[in-house]
Formats: sequence, structure tokens, C-alpha cells
Amino acid sequence: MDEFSNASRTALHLLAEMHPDLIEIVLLSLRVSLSAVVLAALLALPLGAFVALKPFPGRRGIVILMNALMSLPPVVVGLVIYLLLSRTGPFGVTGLLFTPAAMIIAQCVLVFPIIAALTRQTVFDLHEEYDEYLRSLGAGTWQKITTLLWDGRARLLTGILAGFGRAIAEVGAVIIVGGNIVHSTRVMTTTIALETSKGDLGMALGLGIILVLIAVVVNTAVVTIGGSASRRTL
Amino acid sequence: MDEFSNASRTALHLLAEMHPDLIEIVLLSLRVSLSAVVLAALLALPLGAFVALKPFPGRRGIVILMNALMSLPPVVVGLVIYLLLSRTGPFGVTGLLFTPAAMIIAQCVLVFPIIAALTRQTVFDLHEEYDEYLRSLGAGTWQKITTLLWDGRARLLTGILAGFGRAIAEVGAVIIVGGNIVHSTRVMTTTIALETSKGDLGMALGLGIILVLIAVVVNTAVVTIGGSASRRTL
Amino acid sequence: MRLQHDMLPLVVSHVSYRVDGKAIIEEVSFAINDPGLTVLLGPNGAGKSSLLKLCHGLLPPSSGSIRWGDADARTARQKQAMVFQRPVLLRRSAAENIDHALKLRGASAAERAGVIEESLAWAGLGDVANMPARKLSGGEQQSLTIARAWALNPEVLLLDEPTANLDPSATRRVENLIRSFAATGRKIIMATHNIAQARRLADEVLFMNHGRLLEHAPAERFMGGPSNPLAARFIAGELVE
Amino acid sequence: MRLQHDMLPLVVSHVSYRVDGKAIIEEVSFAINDPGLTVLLGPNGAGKSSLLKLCHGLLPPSSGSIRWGDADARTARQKQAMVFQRPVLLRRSAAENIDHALKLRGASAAERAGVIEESLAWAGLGDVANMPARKLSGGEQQSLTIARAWALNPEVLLLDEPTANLDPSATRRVENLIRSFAATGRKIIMATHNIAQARRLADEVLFMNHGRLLEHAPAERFMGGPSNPLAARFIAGELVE
Amino acid sequence: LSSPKGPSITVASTTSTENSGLFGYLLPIFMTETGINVRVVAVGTGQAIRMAMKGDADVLLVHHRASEEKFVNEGYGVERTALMHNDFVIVGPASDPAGIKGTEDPADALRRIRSSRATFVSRGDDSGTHKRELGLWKALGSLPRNDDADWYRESGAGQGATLNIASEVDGYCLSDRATWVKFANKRNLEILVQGDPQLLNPYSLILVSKQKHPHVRTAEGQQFIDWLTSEHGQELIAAYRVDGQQLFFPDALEAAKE
Ligand SMILES: Nc1ncnc2c1ncn2[C@@H]1O[C@H](COP(=O)(O)OP(=O)(O)OP(=O)(O)O)[C@@H](O)[C@H]1O
Ligand SMILES: Nc1ncnc2c1ncn2[C@@H]1O[C@H](COP(=O)(O)OP(=O)(O)OP(=O)(O)O)[C@@H](O)[C@H]1O
Ligand SMILES: [Mg+2]
Ligand SMILES: [Mg+2]
Repeated sequence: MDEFSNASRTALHLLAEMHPDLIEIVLLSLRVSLSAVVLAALLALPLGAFVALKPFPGRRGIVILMNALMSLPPVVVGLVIYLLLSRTGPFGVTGLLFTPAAMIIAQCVLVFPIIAALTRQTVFDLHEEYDEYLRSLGAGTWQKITTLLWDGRARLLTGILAGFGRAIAEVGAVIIVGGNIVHSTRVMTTTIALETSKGDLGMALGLGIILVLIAVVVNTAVVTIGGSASRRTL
Repeated sequence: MDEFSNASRTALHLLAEMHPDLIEIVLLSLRVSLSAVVLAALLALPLGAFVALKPFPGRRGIVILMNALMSLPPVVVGLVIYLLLSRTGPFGVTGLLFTPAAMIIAQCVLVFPIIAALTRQTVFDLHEEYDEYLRSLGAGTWQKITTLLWDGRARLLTGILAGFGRAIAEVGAVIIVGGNIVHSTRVMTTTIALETSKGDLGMALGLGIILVLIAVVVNTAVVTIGGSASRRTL
Repeated sequence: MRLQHDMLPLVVSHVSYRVDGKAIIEEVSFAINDPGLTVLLGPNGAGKSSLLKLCHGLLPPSSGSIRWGDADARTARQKQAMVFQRPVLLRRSAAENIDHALKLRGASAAERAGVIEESLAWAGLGDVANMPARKLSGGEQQSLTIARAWALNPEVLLLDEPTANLDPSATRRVENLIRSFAATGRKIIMATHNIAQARRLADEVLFMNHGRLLEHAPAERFMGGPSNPLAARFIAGELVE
Repeated sequence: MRLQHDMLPLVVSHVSYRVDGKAIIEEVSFAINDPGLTVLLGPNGAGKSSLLKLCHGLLPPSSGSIRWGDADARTARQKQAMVFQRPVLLRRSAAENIDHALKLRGASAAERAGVIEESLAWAGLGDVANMPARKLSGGEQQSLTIARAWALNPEVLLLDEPTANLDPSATRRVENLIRSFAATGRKIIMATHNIAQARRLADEVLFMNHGRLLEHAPAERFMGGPSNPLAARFIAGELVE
Repeated sequence: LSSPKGPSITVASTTSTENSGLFGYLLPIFMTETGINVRVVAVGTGQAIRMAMKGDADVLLVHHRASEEKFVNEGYGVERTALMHNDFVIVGPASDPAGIKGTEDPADALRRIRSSRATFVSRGDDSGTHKRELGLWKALGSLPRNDDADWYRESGAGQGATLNIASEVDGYCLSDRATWVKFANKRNLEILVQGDPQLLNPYSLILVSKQKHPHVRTAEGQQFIDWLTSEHGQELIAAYRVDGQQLFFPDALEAAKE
């Protein structure tokens, strides 16, 4: 079991040392995953809300599909995006493969169904309560969506944080579309996978500890800012 | 782009052929992930509800931690469980390493924070509404938890399905603690990773399509059963 | 005063509303030609709230039709406001609740500020303008929903038990509102259980039971002695089955 | 009939309740020694609901103490039932709502079946026993919460505007319940805006305004002419600030 | 899903032996002949060695001599037994911008790649293959440095993933032949340099020591080693073909003679 104390020591040491390589990797991880979550949320929040409030033929199917897409395996998402961005693929000319942009796209695809499904659930409950009133006011679909998202913002946060968790912890997709190229597309999780395959479990675990610490910091920040902003008027 | 048509053809072909190896892998995937989700839900639902309804010193910290643990990287979870179950680890005598049981444990750890965090959020809202009434009845903590979980069951489903998505799509942890041993611990995602590393992208994608189809079936079943059970009395 | 009113007449013809095969409103037909206050009376579960929502275009009739002047119920809604039996308040402050409603009806920012202050003052809620609306007391919440509807300056006001949780003076205030509304030639339809209140305010009465319209009469005639025997027992406070 | 009552006297001494520095109840002291009906009167936002919740042990006083006989408010709650101003109904059928409450109070399955049927019948809700409770009409919901409290057969019943949404006959039914409850020597405390109702039923009156208790008097004396000038204006239906 | 009854052993192996299909071909035969079920966990060389050190495998199969010797010298393994070899090849785009095609000496080929600054994708994962590549660079005088990043890319991943990248960016890459032959996503890539003795890739078997880990299934493990290194086992290895190509060349009999 000395691997665990070893790992804690490695983590402490890495943190104390603040090696530029580590900082680079951490910053890239954050940049990629936060961008992916923001992008996914911008699309998934309105879409999830729309599906929640608008009855249309086939909605049940869409809901099930949205839930099912939470099971998209990262490796498959990685492969599909790899093929699309590949030189011989339809978007090859963009030259995005093996860049952080490709990683953002991949994580965005993975995170989108999670935020959309959880948003749908949350907005659905709120909509049950607000529906008649909003219709009484003659609110249009977009006005309904913004009202529901705004009033549900504190609850929607957990779904967004779940999406962030999926993104920052994910390795299968980013390693395929990013290539884990040193100084270019290497992030926390791909480094952890690499150290594991090297058999350097202490380093892998140490990096894992740092990743969780970063997640704690991000969550604390989001909950503190989001919480204090919403407590006033709930 | 013939990879995509290729992949669809592969998927169709695999489905038509129903090769015993494929069936074995699919069944193991389902067995492992469903067991992990059920186990995680049994623990996370009451815990999430407890944290939602019981104010105690440090609850804010627990909530943030629960949210942050959604960011646990699968590879790290895999490593920790590997070290614990390793022959020289504290639970080495159980002989669980490289068995489906180890994979269930790993996925359970990954899924637990997701279900717990989403349960907390859902139950918190319901509790706001029920709190005074339940206290008026003199309900004990456990009675409150069961009441809230039962009345929130339809809403809690989405969180559980998010957990299932994480479990069935996950590869980093199961490949470490399961070992991807043929006829023993090989599941859909580890097979997809293997085919990818062999460069057989068509096969990998084909398996990915099948995995998503399975997720659609599971989600449909859960939503249909759960939905019809709850619609009556909501 | 009888202004020309493009919302009237309200014509409800052969309207039924069913949920899961259960008839909640059954074959209801009536026409309202005049402005002023129409009161909906009837025992609990008679279908008063459902009928109000049908008229407001919130529920689609299972059969039959509803028209306000030349418009159907959904179109007419734009010039109406409804106060629900159970207050629906957004998770915002009292003032923001009114602001939101005004915004949705297209009022400019300048207009809104004035109207918000005025309507909160009217409802006696000036002190709690910035409180989360859902933390207000039962009566304050109900006052707020009425003030919010009033702020929209609608041509038709639909009120579902608007004074149920109000104290006597707030009740009087709402009754005054109803009177001055009616005086400008607008239309109010109100469900109430307060028979004394109906007696004080109503121009005409619709009496319902079990989803059916049993009597439609001018208030004076109805209060003097309804022709329907159930209605007679009802206003005497007896059990109606 | 005056039974010996281990819940009484209710002694409220120097109780204040503050939220975010705002005083909702301020320095309220009174004692209730006798069974029967105590009515809480006061304008909207006076603090009636808050005081009921304090007495029921649902809100912790910021200062001061509340005792029912030898017990504190939280312990006493076990033998009490409260009907909230805004109905709280579980996402279950009407019957299951009553069943759930009885289960939590430890009733056996055999007992429960009988009591559920009886209490639904009493409330006139036999037909809708298996309907989702939250789909019931406003009055049906309120009746159900009263039936649910009644089913618990409590020694003390706390009612917050219990007849606000009830039709005249249901109101009469609840008033009869209150009378027969009081007749068995149990205690009822009720907040109401219906002054006629208070006149009909109350044994004594607590009059509140702005979180303060302004008068505590036997009903006859209070209704005849309250010593507090605000109270006098209140029961005359005037604006109280 | 029940794994077959009867004794079973765990083999920690590098990925090339698994990905090439060799085990899929050998193990069913071994199973029918001995009744022993072999469970192969295929991971990176470093990870495989770590697993064996922790007693989570009975037999280790890797291809990095220095690590193997260290493993045995530290008492984790009983002894190294030579099993077979295949060889490394340098693959690259058919257009061959560095002009290495036909070069005999792999070091010379790398020098041309460096001087033309043509893209080279390195595994960068401390694996046996990666270490061999670094050895070749060292023979040229110096390892690629940070300022070589424009053409020298470290994928930090397994052989398959690295080949996927190389085929995408038209880069050069060192690969073991077995993975290469089985690799399905070749696109423009082809073998440009092969056959030099510097490119030999010997695999060996090590039985994990019972001294360190008493639970190790020495008897069955040894049986597996003996079977693979027997004449019969070696013939089977030599007979394994993919696309008509032999992937592995038996070494055990010759080594035993020495
Ligand atoms: N949690 C809270 N936060 C802030 N203010 C509160 C809170 N709860 C109640 N109040 C305020 O305290 C005052 C008293 O509320 P309470 O509900 O006790 O009044 P009430 O006498 O029952 O009124 P009503 O007749 O309208 O039901 C109100 O002005 C209300 O806005
Ligand atoms: N969505 C629904 N599903 C099933 N039944 C419903 C639904 N909505 C209303 N009902 C039933 O229809 C009847 C009429 O309801 P409605 O709310 O219109 O009555 P109401 O006259 O407003 O009664 P109250 O005086 O109690 O407010 C009630 O018995 C109610 O239970
Ligand atoms: Mg109603
Ligand atoms: Mg109140």
C-alpha cells in the first residue's frame, strides 16, 4: 500500500514544484473542458428546455434518445470526430485534428446529452408549475425557455457540473482526437493514462489527486458564485 | 467517409450474425453496468436524500465534494481499486482482481457520486415543499428519506440513467481492474478500445453503434416501466 | 357606462372538457354580452376553475367552441389577465414578478418602473417589493398575483377565488378594484365561494354543479331566489350533491 | 365539558422570531389554559401562520419559549396535527395521502383502511379517493388536508385558514368538525380571515398585527368591542396599517 | 458468464502479442492439451512489469531486455527464457519525403528524417519500442529536443494509437512488425526500412517468483512456459501467419542449445 502514500507525496511534490509542464497540462485541461462545457451548455440548456415544454410528435422518442446518448462511449465519439476531421474526411481541410479545438468538440459531444437530459428533467418539473401562468401571459416559446432556465438556474447547476465532471475526467475521446501530443494536446487524463501504461502508478495517482483537487476548486467556485447569485430571489 | 458506411455495415452484420462472442461481451457489459448502477443507486439515493434534508455542520463541503467527485477520472479509480485488490494489497486475498466483480466495484465508485449529487439536487427541491408537513407528522429521518425518494422517483430516474450512461460507456477503469481478458472480463468498451488500437476503425465504430442501440433499449425499458408506474399518481 | 367592447360577446357553445374519459365540463353553453362582473358559483369540484381556464384558452375544449367577439379563446388571451386559485409566483422578488409579466406583454422599461411601483403600492406590498415572492405570507402572495394582473391593464380579468386568503380590508380593496374595472366597461369573470361578496358585486351569476351549467341569471334575480333548486340550497349554505 | 388535558396550558413567553434580521414575530407572550377554539385574527402578513408554526414546533423561536403542558413544542407535535394555509399534498392519490400520514403516526394496516374510508367520506371525497391528490380542485385539496389531519385523531388541531377555498356547505362541515372536536375537550387554534366564522365559533381571540400580539380576549368580549383600536377597525373591515 | 473450470493462470503481456492475434491462436490449443485456462492481460511494458512485481500475474511476457533482467535480479522472477522474436520496422508515407526507402541502417534513416524535418511520431511512453527508438537516436549523438517539436511528435500512447496518428499526419514511425501487419488503418503508410539486426525484437517469458509471492501458480505457469518453448510450441509459433506473413520467429530451441 505504499503506492498511496507514495501518490500523496508525489501529488504534494508536484504541487510544490509547480513544474511548467504540469501547469501547461493543467491549464490545457481546464481550457478544453471548460470550453466544452460552456459550449455544450449554450446548446443543451435551450434544447433541453425546449423538449421539456413543447409537446410535439415523437417527443417521447427524443427524450429517450437524449437519455440514451448519455451512454455514448468516449472512444466511439473520439473515432467519429477523428474520421470527420481526418485529412480525408469531410472537415479535413479545417486542419483541426490533433489540436485542442478537436478535443473541445469531442468533449462537447459527450457532455451535450448529459446537460440536455438533466435540463429537460429539471425544466419539466418547473414547467408543470409555470405552464398555465406563462401561457396566460401569452409567452412565446423563447420567452418561456428563458423564464424557465432563469428560474431554474440553481437547480440546473448540478447538471452542468455533472457535464463538467464527465469532460474533465474523460480520456478515451481526447486521446484519439488530440493525440496526447506533448506540449500541444496533452491533458491531465491522457498524462495519467500514459503514466499508468509506463507502470508509474505513483505519478498517475498523484496526478489523479491533483485533478480531483482542481475539480473541487472549480465546483467550489461555481457553487459559491452561482449559489450566492440565486439565493437572493429564490 | 466510407468508414461510416463501413461501420454501419459492420454493425448490421454483427447484429445479423449474433456471434456467441459478441453476445457474451454484450451480456457481460450489461451485467456489470446494471449491477454497478443498482448497487450505486442503493447507496447513493438514501445518501443524496440524507444530505439534501439534514442540515449538519459541513454539509456545504459535502455537497461540493459530492459534485467534485463526479470528476473522478476512471483511470484513477481503476488504479486505486487495482491497488486495493492486488494480491499484495489489503483485499488481495479476495482474489477479485481481473474478475467482473472488480469491474462492478470500479463502475460503482464512478457512478455513485453522479447519482448522489443528482439525487441531492432533486430531493432538495421536493424537500423544500414537503419539509414542514413531514416534520408536522413527526417523521423520522428515514421516513422522510423514503417519502421523498418515492415521491421523487420519476425525477430521480434521469439521474440514475445518467449513472448508467457513465457506467456502460466507461473504459478506463474496467480495463485496469478487469484486464480485458477474453471470455472473462472483455466488455463492449474494452473491445472497442482494442479494435481501435488494432486500427480496425470499422469494427470499433460498429461495436459503438451496437452499444448505443443497447443503451436505447435499456433507456426505453426503464422510462416505459418507470414512467407508467409513476404517471398514475403524480 | 357601456363602452363598445371588441372582446364581447363571449359565446361558449356546447363546450365539454374531458380528462381520461372523465367529464369535467359537460355541454356548457352560454353567452355574455355585457361588460361588468359575471360571478361563477358552485360547490367544490363543480368545474369553476376549469371553465375559467377554458374561457382563457388555457385548456382546449374536448368539443364545442369558445369565442370572444371575433377571436378564439387563445387569441383573445393577449388582452386578458387571469389570477389563478393557487398563486403561481416566479422564483423572483415581488417587483420582478410584476416586471416579468409586463415585459412579456411588451411594456417598455420606463413604463414598467412606474407601473410596478404603483401596483405594489396599491396592493400594500411596497415594503416587501424586494422580498422573494414565494416567501410572502399567504395573503401577500394572493395580493401580489392580483396586483400583477392589474398591472397588465387587461380588457378582461379572470379571477379565481381572488379574496380567499385576504383580510377584510384587502378584500375590500379588491372589491373596489373590481367595481372600478367594471365602471370603465371592461369585463370581469370571477369564481368565488363568498356568497355575500357575490351579492355585493355581481351583475350576473353562472351557477354550476358537476361540470354542468345549471343557471345563468342576472344577479338580482338569482340572489332573490334562484329558479334552480340546487342553487337555492347552495346559497342557503346547504349541502349540494 | 372540560376534560383534563395534558397538552394544556400552552404557555408562550416572550417569543420572537426573526429571519435575516427582520422581526416576523416580536415579543409575543400569552397562555391558553382552556380547551375549545382559539381564533387568531389579524391582517395579511400579521404573523398568524408564523405563530401557528412556532406553536407546532416547526419554527424555532429566535428567543423566548413555548410549552404545551410539560412538553416543549417539538415533543408536543406528536399529538397534534396541523393544516397548512397552502395545502401540502404528496404526489400520491388522495387515499394514499391519508394512508401515508397514518403510517407515520404508527397506525396498523387494519386501522388505516377503516380510517381512510371514513375520513374521505366525511370530506365528500369518496369519489376521488384514487385520483392523484394534486389534480384535485382547490377546494377538494383543502378538504383533503383537513380530512388527513382529522384522520390522525390529534389532541390539538392547528388550522391555518382551513375554509378559505371551501364552498358554503363544506365550510359548514368543517365548522361542525371544529365544534365536535372542542366538545370532546380537545384544543383547536385556527387562523382565519372570516370574521363571521370567528364570531360563530371562537371561544377566545388573539389579535395580531405586525408580528405583535395586540389583544387576547374571550370571544364574546372581543366581538362585542375590542379594547384595541386597531382590532376594532379590523373587525369593521377597515384598513389596518 | 462462467470462465472454464479447472486451473487458470494469469499472464501479463505487452499489447503486441495480444493485438497480433497470436494468443487467440495459441491459447485454445494449449487449453485443450493441458486443461489450463490462460488469462492474458495485455498492457504497456511498464505496466505489465508492475503487475507482475505486485504478484498479480503468474507469468510475464515482455520485450525489453534491461527491464527483464532487473526484474529477475531483484528476485521477482525466476529466470528469463527466450521465446521468440520479431522485428521492428520503420514505416512512413509512400511519398517518403525524407528519402529513407532502401536505407539499410535504421540510424541513417533517422538522420535523414531529422535533417529533412519530416514528421516522426514517437510513442513516447517508455515502452520497449519507445526505448529502442531512443537507443537509435542516441546512436546518432543526441535525442530529439524541445525545439524539434515541430516535426518530432510524442503520442504518449500505445502502438496502435501511434500508428493511427502517423497514418493521419503522413509521419514516420517505428513499429513492431506484428502490430503493423495486423494494423488495419495503414492508408499511405508502408514499410520503408527493415531487416537490420539493430531492429530485432526478442520476447522472453519469466515465471514470477514463488519466493516473493507464495500464491503464484508456479506449476501451471511453468507448464505454460515449457509448452511454449517446447518443439511443439515453437512450431506453432512459427506456423502463425497473418495475411500469409509469419509474424514471430521461434528462439527458444536455439537459446536452449547455447
Ligand atoms: N421565511 C421568511 N423570510 C422572510 N420573511 C418572511 C418569511 N416568512 C414570513 N415572512 C414575512 O413575515 C410576515 C408574516 O408572515 P405570516 O405568513 O406569518 O403572515 P400571516 O399573518 O399568516 O399572513 P396571511 O394572512 O397573509 O396568511 C409576512 O410579512 C411575510 O412576508
Ligand atoms: N387534470 C385533471 N385530471 C383529473 N381530474 C381533474 C383534473 N382537473 C380537474 N379535475 C377534476 O374536475 C373537477 C372540477 O375541478 P375544478 O378545479 O374546475 O373545480 P372548481 O369548481 O374550481 O372547485 P373548487 O371550488 O374546489 O376550486 C374536480 O372534481 C377535479 O377533481
Ligand atoms: Mg377552483
Ligand atoms: Mg398566513
